[in-house]
Amino acid sequence: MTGIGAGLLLQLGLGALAVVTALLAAPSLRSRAGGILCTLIAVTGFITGLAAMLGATGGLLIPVALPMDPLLLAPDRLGGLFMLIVSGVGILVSIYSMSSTSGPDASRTAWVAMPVFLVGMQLVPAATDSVSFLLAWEIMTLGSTVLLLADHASRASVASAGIWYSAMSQLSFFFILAGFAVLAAASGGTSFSNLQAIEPGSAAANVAFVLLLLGFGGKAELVPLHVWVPRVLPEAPSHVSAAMSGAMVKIGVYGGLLVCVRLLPDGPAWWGIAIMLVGGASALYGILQASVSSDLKVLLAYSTTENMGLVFLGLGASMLLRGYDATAAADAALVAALLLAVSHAAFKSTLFLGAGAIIHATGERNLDRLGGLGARMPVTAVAFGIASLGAAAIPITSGFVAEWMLLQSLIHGGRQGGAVVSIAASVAMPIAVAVIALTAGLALLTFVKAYGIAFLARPRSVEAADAREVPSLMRISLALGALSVLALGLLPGPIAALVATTVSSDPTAAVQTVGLGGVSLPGIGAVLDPIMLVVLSALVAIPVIVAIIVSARRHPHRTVDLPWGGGGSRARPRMQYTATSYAEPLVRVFDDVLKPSRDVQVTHVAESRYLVEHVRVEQTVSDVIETRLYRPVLNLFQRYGKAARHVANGSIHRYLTYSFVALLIVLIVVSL
Amino acid sequence: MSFVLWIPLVGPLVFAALSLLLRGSSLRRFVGVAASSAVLVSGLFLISAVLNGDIPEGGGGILRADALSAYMLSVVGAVGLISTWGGLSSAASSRTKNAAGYEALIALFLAAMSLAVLADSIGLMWAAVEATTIATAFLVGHHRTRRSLEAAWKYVILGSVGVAIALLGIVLIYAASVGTDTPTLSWILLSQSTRGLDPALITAGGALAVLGFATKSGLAPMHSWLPDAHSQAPAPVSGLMSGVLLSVALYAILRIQSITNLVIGPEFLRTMLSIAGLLSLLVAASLLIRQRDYKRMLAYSSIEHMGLMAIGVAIGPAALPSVLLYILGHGLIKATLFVLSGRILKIEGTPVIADVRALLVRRPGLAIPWLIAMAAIVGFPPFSIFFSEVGIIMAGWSVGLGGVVGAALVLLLVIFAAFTRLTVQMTIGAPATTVPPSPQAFTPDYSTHGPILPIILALATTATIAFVAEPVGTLLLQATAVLGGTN
Amino acid sequence: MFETFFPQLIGLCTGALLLTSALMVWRHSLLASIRLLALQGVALAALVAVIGIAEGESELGLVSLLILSVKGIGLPWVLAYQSKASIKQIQESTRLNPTAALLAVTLLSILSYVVVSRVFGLGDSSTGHAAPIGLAMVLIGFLLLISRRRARSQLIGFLVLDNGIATTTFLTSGGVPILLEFAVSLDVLLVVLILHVFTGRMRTKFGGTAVDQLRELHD
Amino acid sequence: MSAIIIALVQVVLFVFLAPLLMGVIRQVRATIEGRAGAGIWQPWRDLRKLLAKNPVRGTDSSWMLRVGPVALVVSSLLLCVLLPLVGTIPFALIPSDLFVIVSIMLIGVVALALVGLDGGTAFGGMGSSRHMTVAALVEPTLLLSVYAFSIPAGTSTLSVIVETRLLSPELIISPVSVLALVALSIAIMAETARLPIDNPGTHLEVTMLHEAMTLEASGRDLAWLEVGSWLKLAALLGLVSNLIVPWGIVTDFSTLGLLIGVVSIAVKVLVLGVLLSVGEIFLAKVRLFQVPELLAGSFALAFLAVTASYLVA
Repeated sequence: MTGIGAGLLLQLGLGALAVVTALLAAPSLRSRAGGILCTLIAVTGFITGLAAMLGATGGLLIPVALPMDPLLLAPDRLGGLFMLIVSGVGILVSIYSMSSTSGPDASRTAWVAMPVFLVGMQLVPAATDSVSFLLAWEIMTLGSTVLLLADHASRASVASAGIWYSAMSQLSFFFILAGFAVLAAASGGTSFSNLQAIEPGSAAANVAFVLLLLGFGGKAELVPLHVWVPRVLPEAPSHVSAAMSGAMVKIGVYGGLLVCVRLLPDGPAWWGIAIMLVGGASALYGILQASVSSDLKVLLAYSTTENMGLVFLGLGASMLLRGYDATAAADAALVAALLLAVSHAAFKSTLFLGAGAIIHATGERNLDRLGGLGARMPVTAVAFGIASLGAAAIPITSGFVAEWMLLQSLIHGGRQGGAVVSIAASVAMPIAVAVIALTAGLALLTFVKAYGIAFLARPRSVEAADAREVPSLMRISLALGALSVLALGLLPGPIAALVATTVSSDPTAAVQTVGLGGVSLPGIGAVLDPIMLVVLSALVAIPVIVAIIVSARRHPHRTVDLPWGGGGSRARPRMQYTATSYAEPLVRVFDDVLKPSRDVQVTHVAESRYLVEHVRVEQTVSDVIETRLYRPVLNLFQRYGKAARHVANGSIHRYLTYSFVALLIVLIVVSL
Repeated sequence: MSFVLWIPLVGPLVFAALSLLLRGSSLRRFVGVAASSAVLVSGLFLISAVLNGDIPEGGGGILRADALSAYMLSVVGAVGLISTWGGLSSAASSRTKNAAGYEALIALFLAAMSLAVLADSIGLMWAAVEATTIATAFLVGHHRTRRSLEAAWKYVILGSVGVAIALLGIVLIYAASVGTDTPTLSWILLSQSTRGLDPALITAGGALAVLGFATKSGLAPMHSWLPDAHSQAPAPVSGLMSGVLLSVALYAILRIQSITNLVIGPEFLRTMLSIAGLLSLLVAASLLIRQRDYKRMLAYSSIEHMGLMAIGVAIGPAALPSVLLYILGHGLIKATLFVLSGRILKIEGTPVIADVRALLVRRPGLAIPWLIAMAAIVGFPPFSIFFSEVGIIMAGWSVGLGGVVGAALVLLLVIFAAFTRLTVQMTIGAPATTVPPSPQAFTPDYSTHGPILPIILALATTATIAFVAEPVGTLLLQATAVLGGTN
Repeated sequence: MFETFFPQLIGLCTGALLLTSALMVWRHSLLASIRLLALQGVALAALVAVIGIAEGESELGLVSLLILSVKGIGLPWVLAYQSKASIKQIQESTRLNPTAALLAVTLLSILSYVVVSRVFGLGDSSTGHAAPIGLAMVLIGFLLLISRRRARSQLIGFLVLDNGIATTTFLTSGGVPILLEFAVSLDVLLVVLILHVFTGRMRTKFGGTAVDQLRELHD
Repeated sequence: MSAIIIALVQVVLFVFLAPLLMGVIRQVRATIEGRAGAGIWQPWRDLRKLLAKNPVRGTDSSWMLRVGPVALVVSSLLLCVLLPLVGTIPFALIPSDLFVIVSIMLIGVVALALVGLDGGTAFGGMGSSRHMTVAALVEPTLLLSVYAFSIPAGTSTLSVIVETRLLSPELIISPVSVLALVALSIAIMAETARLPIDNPGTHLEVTMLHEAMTLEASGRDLAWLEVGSWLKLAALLGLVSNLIVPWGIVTDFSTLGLLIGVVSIAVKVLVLGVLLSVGEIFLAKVRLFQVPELLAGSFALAFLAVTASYLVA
C-alpha cells in the first residue's frame, strides 16, 4: 500500500474510532477525546493532501457489490490541494470545538457527526470516479446536516434551516448525479478517466456541463441556489459554520474545477461566460446582502456567497481566456481563483470561529446589540480583525493577493500582444473588473461595519458589556487562523507557485516566486512582494512613530468619559450608530435590488394629533431571490399537494376506476 | 440439496400449525421469528449452493432455486426476521384470542412468499402471490377496527382484482405456449429463446401480467390499496408487506419480463414500466407534500421506491443488480421503519405527524433509530439504497432513458423535500411546552420500547452490504444473468 | 356428428355467459344477480365439458365438475347464505344509471372483440371466434365492481371477472394445467370466503354493507 | 538606488507640500470669496498646535483611536512613495501597481472609518457609514478609469503608464483618455472628500462625511488624521497632474532631472490645487443620496473609456 492509500485508510480508521469514542465516552471527556481524534483526522488529511499535491501517487480501492468501475480514492495534485484546504480548516475547527464541554456542541450526536463530516469532505477530492465522488459527497452532506441540527432543541429556526439545507443539498446532489450520468452514458464508464474522454462540443458535454455547474454551484453557494446559506450557516453551531463555509463550500469549488479543468477542459466560449455571469451575479448579490445584514453570521454567510462568486468569476475568466489562447492570463486567473479559495478558507473559518467566540461570550450574534468587545476580548478582536482585513482584501492578507492576481489576469486578458483577443473577452473583462471593484468596495464596508460595530465603540447591551475572553483552546484556534491569513498574504509567491502546479502544465510560466516570498506573473509582467511592502511601511512609519513617542512624552493624553460626545454629555450607548443604521445609506442606494420592506407606525398623543408619543420604524431586508423565486414555487407545491389529496379520497370505486382505466389503456395499446 | 427447497415452504407451515396448537404458551410469540429464520437459513444455504454452481430443483421441477430465487428467498427471510423480531413487543402485547391465528397467518404469509420465489411455474407463482393476499387479508384487518376493516376490504378487492388481471395475462402466455409443441408454464422453458412463441399473445399476456403484478407491487395507478393497508396493518405485517411482498410481486414482473424480452424485445415493457414507475413517483410526491399520517408517509415512500425499482427494471440488465440490491436495502429499512412506527404509534397513541413533536428530545430511544433509518431510506450512504439509486440513474442514461430518469430525479427531489420536512416536524425541535415546570417533569425517554437488536442488525446490514463485493456482487451478477442479462 | 354441433354448442354456452353478465349489469336485485351468477357457473361448466369432449381430454371433464361445484353451486350458495325473504328485498342502487351501464357493456364488448381479434387474429376455430366473450366478461365484471355500492354486489362483480378469465382460458388454450386450475379455484373460493367474513364484520361495525361508507382512510 | 532616492525625495517633498497645498486651496477660496484668509502657512501652524496639545481620549475608545491615525498617515505616505510623482523609476519588487496603490489607499479609508466608529457616538458612526458607502461606490470608477489608462500601456504599473503618455502625447488628448480622466477626477474628489461629494469646510453635522469621523479625535490623533488626508489629496493630485501633463517627470535618474522633477511636480500640484479651489467655488455639495448618481455617471464614463479603448484601438 502506498503512502496516500495508507493516509486515506488511516483517516477512515480514525473516523471510525472517533465515532465509536463519541458514542462511548463519558460526557466530560467526549469533547476532548473527540476533538483530539478529529484533529488527528485533519492532520492525517493535511499530510496526505500535501503529499498528493506534491505529486505522490497511490490510492485506496473501495469494494462495491454492484458492477461499476472500481471505486478508487486516489487524489491527484488538485485533489491534494483541496484535501489540504479542507483539513486545514478541519484542524482549526477541531481545536476550537474541543473546549466546549456542555450543551449541543458537546453532544454525542455532534461528536459522531463531526468525524463523518470531516472524513467525507476529505474523500471527495480524493475520488477518481463519479460513484465514489458521490459517495463521499453524500457522506459529507449527511455529516453536515446532522451537525447543523445539533442545536435543534434551543431554536425553532434550526429545524427550518435543516429542511432547507437538506432539500438544497439534495438538489445539488441530483444535479451532479444527473451530470455524471450523462457523461458516463456518453463515455461508457463512471471513472473520471473515462468521463474526460468525451468530446467537448457534444450535446452530452453541454448538458452535463450545465447540470454539473448547477450542482456544484449549489454547494458553492452561488446565486440563485444560495438560499440555504443565510439560513444554515447562521443556525449551525459556529465551528460547524466555519467548517461548512471554510471547507465544505470549497468542495463545491473543487467540483467546479473538476468539471472545468479536468473533465471538460476545452468547452465553448459560452461556458466561460456562463460561469462568469453566475460568479459575478453571486459576488454582487452576496456582498450586497452581506453589507446590509445586521446579523453577524448572516453577514458572514452572504459574504461566503460573494467570495465563491469571485472564485467562479476567476474560473470562468480563465476558461474564456483559454478558449482564446490567452494562456498567461488564463493561468493567472485560474491560480487566482484557487488562491482565493485557499485564502477564503483561512479567513472565513477564522471569522466564523470569531463569531462563535462572540456568541460564546455574549450569547448574541445581532451586531446591533454588540460593541466594545475589542477591549474585553483582545485575542478574538485581533484575530477577527486580521481575518476581516483578509475578507476585505486589504494588503498584506491572503485575500488581497488573490484579488490582485485576479484583477491582473482580467486587465491583461482583454488583449494579447497588443491585439484585442475577442469581442466577448473585451466586453467581459471590463465588466468583471467593475464587478470585482464594486464587490471589493462593498466588502470593505461590510467588514468595517462588522468589526467596527462589534469590537469598537461602546457596548450596546449588557451582554456585550459583560463579555469575557474565550477559553484558551478557542483562542489558540483563532490565533492559528489569523496567522494563516497573514502567512498566506505575506508569502504568496511560494504558495501561488505550489498552487499553480495543481492546474497548470507549465507552472513556472504562470507564476514565479520573487524576492522574499513575493509573487510574479511572468506572462503578464506583474509583481507583488508583500514583505517588501511591509518593510517600506515600517520605514515610512518610523518617523511618525518617533514623532508620536516624543509628543507623548511631552504631552500625555487625558482620559475623559466622553471627549465630545456630539456636543453633550448625555450621549448614551444606545445613541450610537448600529449596524442597521450603518448600512442604511446602502439600503437606500440599492433600494431596487434589495426591496426592503419598511413599516412606520406613528402613535399620536391622545390630546393632539400634532404631537407624537412614539414612532416605531421597522425595516427588514429579506432575500429577494428567496421571496420572488422560491416562495411562489413552494406555495404552488403546497397548493398542489393539497389538491392532490383528492387522488386518494378513500373511495374504493375511485380506486377501482384507476385500475380499470389502466387495464383499458393497456388493452387498447396492445391491440394497436 | 433439493430438500432445502422444501424447508421455507414446510417449515413455516409446521410453525403455523404449532402456533395453533400452542394456545396460551409464551413460546407462540416466537413462531414468526422461527419461521423467518427457517426461510432465511434455507435461503442462505441455497445461495451458497448457487454460488457453487448448483441449481437445486425439487418437486418434479416445480420448485427451482437459481441465483435470483435464492437471493429473493434470503431477502424474504431477512426482512421477515427483522419485522417479526422487531415486532415481538407488539405481538406480545396483543394477547388476544386471535393472537394464535395472527402468528399462524404470518407463517403462512412467509410460506406463500417463499413459494412465489421458488416456483418454476408462472402459474404456481401466481397462485402463491394470490395466496399472500389471502394470508394477509386477516392480518391487515387484525385490529378489527372500522378503519382496519376498511383497509382490509380495499386490500382484498383491489389486490384480488389486480392479481386476477395477472392471471389473465398468464393465461394468454400459456395460450402462446399452447401454439408450440409443448404447452408449459415453466418460465425456464418459456424463456428458452428457440420456442417461437406468438409475439402478439406474449405482448398482450406480458402486459396484462405486469399490470396485474404491478397491483401487488404497489405501482401507480394500481397502488391505491397500499397506503390504507400499510397504515392499518400491525407494524410487523406492514413491514413484511412493504419490505418483501411488494418486491416479490416485482420479482414476478422480472420473470415475466425475461420471457417477453426474448419474444418481443424490451421496448414494450420498458415503456410500460417507465410510465408506471414515473406515475408511482408522481403519486408519492403529490401525496407526500401534505401528508398527515406517518404510517401513510411510509406507505407512500414504498410506492416511491417501487416506482424507482420499476424504472430500474425498465432499464434492464444494466440496472438489475442495483434493483436487486435495492430490494434488500429497501426491505430491511422499510421493515425497520414500520417496526419503529408501530412503537411510536403505541407509545404516542396517534398516527398524526402534527401530534408527534420533538421526538428526538422526548424519546431519543425511538427517534435516533428512526432518524438513521430515515437517512437510509432517502438514500444517504453508506446505506445500500444510495448505491442502488445511483446505479439505476447512471444505467438509465446509458440505455437512453435519460428523460425518464431525469423526470424521476425531479420527482425524487420533491419527495425528498417533503419527506425531510415531515420527518423534521416529527422529530426535531423542542417540546411544545413553553416552560417546563420542573426538571423532573421532563426526562428524555431512552427506552427503545422493544428489541433493538433487529433494528441494529438491519441498519448494519444495509450499511455494509454494498461494500461486500464478494460474494454479494457475484450473486447479484448471477441473478441478473438468470434474467437474461449478460451484464 | 359432434363436430357439426360443436360450434353451436360453444356459441350457446358463450352466449349464455355474455347474456348473464349483461343481465347482471342491468338487474338491481341481489337475488337475481346471485341466480344469474349460478347460471353463469353452469354455463361455464358446460362450456368446459363441450371443449373437453371436443378435445377428447378426460381431464377437462374433471375440471368441468370442479367448476360446476364451485362456481355453479358453492359460491352462489355462500352468497345467498341468508334467508331468501330478506335477500329478496336487497336492491342495489348503482352508481351508474342502467342505460349508461348497458351502453358501457356494449362498448366494452366491442373493445374486447377488437383486442382479441388483434391479439389472436381470431383464426377460424369456433373457440377463437368466441374468445372475445371471455375478455368482455372480465371487463363487465370490472364494471360491476366499479358501479356497485354493496359489498356482496362487488363480490359478484369479482366473480364475473373471474369467470371471464376462466372462459378466456378455456376458449384460447383449452384450459391450463389441472394443478393451476385447482389452485385458482381454491384461491377464488378463499377470497370469497374472506370477503364474506368481512361483509359480516362490516355489517356489525358499520351497520350496513354499503362499500361507499368506507371513506375513513384517505389523504 | 535611484528608485530609493526618488522615493525619499517624493516623501519629503510631499510632507512639505501637502499642508502648503491645503493652505493654498483655502487661501485661494478665501480670496475669491472676498475674505482675508489665514494665509497659506496656516495648516502648518494648525499642525504644530495640535501636536503640542494633550490628546483627550474617551474611556470607551480603544487602541483604534491611537493606531488608526497612524495607519492613515502611513498609507498616505506609502502613496507618496509609490506613485510616480517626481520620477517614474519604480521599485523592482513593488512597482507602482494600480491595484496595490488603490488598496493601500483603502487602508487609510478603513483606518479613518474605524476611528470614526471608535468614538462611540452617533456622529462618528454616521460619518463612517457615509464615508464607507461613498468609498464602496467609488471603487469601480477608480479601478476602471485607471484600467482604461493601463490599456494603451499594456500594464497596470502607473509609472509605465505615465512614461507611455510622455512618449506618445497624442494619447493624452484621445477621447478615451479624456473620458477616463474625468471619471478619475470625480473618483478622486470622492475619495478625498472634496466638493461636490463632501464639503471640507463644513461643520454642519448632518451634511458632513469626513469631518464627522474626526470629531472625537483631538491633539496629535487629530493631527495625524489631518496630515494623512492632506497627503492623500496631494499625492492623488500629483498623479492626476502627471497623467495630464507628464512632462518634467524624471525617467532617467540625474540630479538635474531630479531638481526639475521636484519643481515641476510642486508647480503642477499647486496649480491643480488652485484650479480645484476655483472650481469648488462654483460647486455646491450634492445631497447625500444623489452622490450615487454622480458616481454612477462617472462609472459609466470609465466603463465607456475601457470598452472604447478596446474597440477603438
